[in-house]
Amino acid sequence: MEMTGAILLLLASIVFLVSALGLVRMPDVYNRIQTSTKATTLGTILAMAAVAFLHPDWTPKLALVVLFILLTNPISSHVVARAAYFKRVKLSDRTVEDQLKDKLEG
Amino acid sequence: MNVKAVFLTTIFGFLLWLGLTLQVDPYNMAIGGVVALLLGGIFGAKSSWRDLKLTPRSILAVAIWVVVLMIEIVRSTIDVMLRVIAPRVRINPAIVEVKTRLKTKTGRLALASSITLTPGTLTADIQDDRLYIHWIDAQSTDVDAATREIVRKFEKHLEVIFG
Amino acid sequence: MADQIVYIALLIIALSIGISMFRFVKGPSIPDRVVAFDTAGIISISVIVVLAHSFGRLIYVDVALVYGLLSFIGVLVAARYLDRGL
Amino acid sequence: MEIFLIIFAVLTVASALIAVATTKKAVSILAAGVMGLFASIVFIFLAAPDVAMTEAAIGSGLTTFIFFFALNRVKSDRAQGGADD
Repeated sequence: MEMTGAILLLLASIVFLVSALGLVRMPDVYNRIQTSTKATTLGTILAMAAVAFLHPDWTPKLALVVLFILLTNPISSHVVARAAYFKRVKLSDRTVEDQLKDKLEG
Repeated sequence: MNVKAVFLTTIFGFLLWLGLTLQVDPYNMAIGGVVALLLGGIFGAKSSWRDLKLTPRSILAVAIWVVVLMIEIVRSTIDVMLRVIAPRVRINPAIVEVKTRLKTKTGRLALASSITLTPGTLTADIQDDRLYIHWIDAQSTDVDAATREIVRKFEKHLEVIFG
Repeated sequence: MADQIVYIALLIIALSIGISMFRFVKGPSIPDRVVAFDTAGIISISVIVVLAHSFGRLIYVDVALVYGLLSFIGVLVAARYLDRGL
Repeated sequence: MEIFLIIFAVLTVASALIAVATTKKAVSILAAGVMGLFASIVFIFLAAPDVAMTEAAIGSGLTTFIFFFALNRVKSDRAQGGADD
């Protein structure tokens, strides 16, 4: 029981580490948002599951934390992406196509 | 119509109260129930819950949607992690346009949030029934093909839930 | 054994907060910094919950709940300011 | 566990220094928010959950909101242009 929780926590920490690395390595804001949101969501779920294994009587409150993360995390990344786009932060050179620009100008 | 929204708001508030206090004695539950009923009566009728359908089929669809979402979160995170770790970052980003058949605001919000949590896609803007999606590895920039690829797997469940 | 693994995991999580702070310092644009702020906040929630486990007190999880909701509001306000003003 | 207290204390001081040293106002406000975040973790290490909760609510949530609100007002009074820095 304890070992399961500890190993889940180690997995969560690796997911967090990769999300932070993605924040540094990606070329533009939009790709950074991609890596950070997805990885932190799964990382938080894994960490809460780990602590729920370590303390089974805390499970309802940890489930509430997961619920809040699932509700707020996509919205905050959506809002930041929108703000970045309308502030005209440049897309990286490797971007293939931008249909939103065509829509706004055309 | 309104009774359903009030009922769902009350139930949600009561469960929130139980989760936050973690005590199951009658006194605590009575307080939580009264406050939840009061708040549900005042705010429930105009809340987003009224977009939800309450039939056996839609409850089943909620369960399926949650399972699909969980699988997609795990898949997307592993996919994105592999892209980050690769020696030269493997990306092919594009902003593509997709269409949705959902009518209600809450349904579109749920769809946009689900898309943001799935493999390499991020909703950047919504204008009426068009969603603009930043796709980390764009396979096709055609509207219909992108819609098939990204939207369909959630939309068919959300359509049952929100109508 | 389990305690040592939790210790190592906490060390890795602290390292990832440090890396995301690097992006906060470097910039270059303000949305970059908002993303770094958001990431650091969400990772901190897990730090707080793991600390609640190692001190063995449930009350610390409440701090994590409050933190999760309020850092979301901070990001929302910052993005709204950038977008079209409050 | 002492090492984590030291790490987060150093991060708190570092983000406070960023808030003071930077020339852009929005970055300064965000750095103050990050400082509130790390300060609340330090308070948890010092076994003060109530102070940590207050610091999270006031230092990171409310202060960010009020500062951005005030900055927006100042900008729109001074010029009708966009908020660039």
